[in-house]
Formats: sequence, structure tokens, C-alpha cells
Amino acid sequence: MAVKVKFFASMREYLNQSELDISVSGATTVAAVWQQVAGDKPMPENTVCAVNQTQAKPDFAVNDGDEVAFFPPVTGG
Amino acid sequence: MAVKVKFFASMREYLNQSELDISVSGATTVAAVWQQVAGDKPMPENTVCAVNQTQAKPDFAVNDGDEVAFFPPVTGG
Amino acid sequence: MAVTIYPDSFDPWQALQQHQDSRLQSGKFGATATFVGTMRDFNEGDDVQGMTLEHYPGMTESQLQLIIDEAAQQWPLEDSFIAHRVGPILPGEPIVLVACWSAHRAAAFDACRFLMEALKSKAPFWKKETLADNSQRWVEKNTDGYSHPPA
Amino acid sequence: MAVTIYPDSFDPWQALQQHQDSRLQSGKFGATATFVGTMRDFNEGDDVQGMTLEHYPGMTESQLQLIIDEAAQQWPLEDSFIAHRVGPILPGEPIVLVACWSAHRAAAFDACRFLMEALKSKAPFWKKETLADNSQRWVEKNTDGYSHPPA
Repeated sequence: MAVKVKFFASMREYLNQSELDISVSGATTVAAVWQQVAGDKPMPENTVCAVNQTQAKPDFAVNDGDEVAFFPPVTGG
Repeated sequence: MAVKVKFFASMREYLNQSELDISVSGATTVAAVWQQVAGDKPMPENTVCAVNQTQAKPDFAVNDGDEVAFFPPVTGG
Repeated sequence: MAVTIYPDSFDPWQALQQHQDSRLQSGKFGATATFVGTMRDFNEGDDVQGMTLEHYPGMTESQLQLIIDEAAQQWPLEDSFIAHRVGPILPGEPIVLVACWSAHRAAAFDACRFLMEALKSKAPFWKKETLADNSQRWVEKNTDGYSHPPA
Repeated sequence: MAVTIYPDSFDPWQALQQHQDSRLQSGKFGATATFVGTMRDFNEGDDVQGMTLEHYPGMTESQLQLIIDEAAQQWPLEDSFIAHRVGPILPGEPIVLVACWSAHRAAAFDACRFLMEALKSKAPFWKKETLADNSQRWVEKNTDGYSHPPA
């Protein structure tokens, strides 16, 4: 299945990736998507994950066509 | 001694007076100033008194040249 | 720190802009909290067609300055500003503007609300409303400025 | 209820005026509480010469709309408005504007502060500062929005 993956701010710099489409076989989770893209780079402790633009935990199930995003704590305002 | 007396808002209408100069003989207080001007009209319970533009109690002593004011609770803003 | 009494209609956003441009140093404040009170066309269940705002010239300004000074002692403010309308006023027109500038938002929010509550309880202004049937009445007291949990 | 993302510098007081004129019904609201966050030329003890504000297009707008909806459920608001800057930004330029209109001041004050705190903790924006020596750093977390008694 196809998953769009996005990285923002310091996470984008950490992985040197901003956006990519990946192909996943079988059931997967947010954490598995991270591992597939980041390889052996661990997910920083305070990473925020989102699936389809809604915050989600690392064990959240990802479906075909989902958009999965990883970013640091927000600092707007 | 000379005292300037001012009434505002509903107090002005109650006494039909807005501002007057009165002459007082001897020691006096805010309450005595009211009585001299208002006669037998009692001071309404929630009346706010001020001497020289600072809030004061009815037993506050009034001096020559003072400005004494009476008004209802404030409703600005 | 400034207090302005307007005998005629004023534009609060323009007054804010002008005050900020002339009195504040760009880059030094990070937070501006403001409050604008506007005349409604209803009050206590009745339609209101106009209002007259009376004040005590001299005492009004000094009381407003006192509460501004009190806020400046209590919070780290870059500046604060109070403007208040007096005289005849129509629904939709602004009555009061309070603004506080600070490096951080907690101080700006807290001080702005403090100024507004202090103004409502201490500054000598009085409102007389003209209702739809042309009768007039003095507003007798201000409403509470804080939310309460439902009973 | 509106959310605007500005890629270029915006004038918060003018945006307020325009929003109010086009969206609010004169005479129905008595209270407008606003907050403007402005870029400072210092942060955490260092001089800052510029900043870049990154956001997550799509999620940012929907998160802001969610907190606006949450405020509208919690308080009796006539309207509310959030505007936020993105892109490169200089000291003195506004970053964020939050405004709430209500019949009474308690709701306007409470909702405005709620929106600001919710925005700071939930909306995907990130700040990268450029210091005086041209080095850059990500702002790692937002400061607390409430005053605390001194220890």
C-alpha cells in the first residue's frame, strides 16, 4: 500500500527528508513507517506523530493512502 | 471656611444640584456637608463620597478649600 | 502609560496603532493584550437606543492613572493605555479600550484584565440609557467580570 | 469564525477592523478581547535578528479551526478570529492575532486566552531563530502562559 510521509522543522533536518511516498507491504503502524524511512536513526523521545493531520500514537495503524507526519513539539504563537 | 460640593449622575438629579460653593463655620465632615446641602433628604445607602477626588468615608474631616463630591456606584467600562 | 478621555467617537484599533507606533519600542514587546468595550443595542432584556456617559473630570483621569500605576507595579509591562468615551453614545460605538504591552503573554493578559476590572469598580463614570420608548434609566451597577460555574 | 495564515507581514489592528466590519453585527457584541504576539529582538538571553516560521499546511488550519470550535462550544461568543504569520519574519513584526467577540467581557477574556494557549500547544508551527552571529537554532518549546507566584 502507498503512504505519504512528511517531516517538519528539526525532524526534517534530522532525517534530511521533507516529504516522500513509500510503499508498504501488509499491516503497518506509525512506528513501522518511521523505521522504514529512518532506518537505524531512532525516533527522538518528544516526537509528535500525526496520521491524516490528526495527532496519533506510534502504535496507530496506518492504511493505504494515509499521510503520516513526524515533527517536534510545536512552538507557534 | 469655603467648600466646593459636587454631585454626579443620579445624585445630581436626586438633589437637583450639580456644583455649588458653600461656607461652613467650624470643624466639619463629609456627612455634615451633605446635610448642609441636602437638608432633610437622606444620603442614599450606596452613596460614594470623595474629598479632593479621593474616595472618603462620611466621617472624613473636611478642610477649607476642599472639594467634596457625592455620586452613585460607578458604571463605566 | 497613558489615559485618554474621548468626548467624541473614537476608533480603538487606530488609537492602538497610533499609541504603539509613538510610544513603544519595536522588538521589545512580544505580547499585546487588549480589551474593547462596545455599546450594545440591548441591556438587561431591553432594547437600548442610546446612552450618555457622565464622568467626574479630574478624578476620572487620576483614578485611571492610579490603576495603571498599580498594574505597572504588579506586572513587568512595557506600557499600558486606557481610553474611555464620555458624552452621548450610540449602539455599536466603542466605550472603552484597555491595552497592555509586555515581553511575555502572561503579564499582558493578567494586567489587561486587572485594568478592566479596576476601571469598572473604581473610575467615576456613569451610564444613563435611553430605551426604545425614549424613557431613560441609570445603569445601577456593573456586571461581574468573571465566569462562574453553572449552579 | 475564521482562520487566516499570512505568508507576508500583516497589520493586526487593520485585520481586526476589517474582520469586525465584515463579519460582526454592530450593537450585538459588547466585548472584544484580543491578543497580538509580536517578534522580539531577544529570546532566552540572546539577541535575535530574524526568524523563520514553518507550518504544516492543511493540519495547521484544521487544528486552528478545531480550537475555535472548542471555544465556541465553551463560551457564548459572537465570533472569533485567529491569524498567524508564516515564513521569514523580523523583530517588531506581528506573529499571531487572536480575537474574541461576545456580549459580555468574561466570555471574551476567557475564550481569547484559551485560544492563545490552545494554539501554542496544538497548532503545528515551528520557530527557527537567527541569532546576532548568524547562527540558527530551533525554538524548542513554548514558555508557560500563566503567571506563577514567586518561589
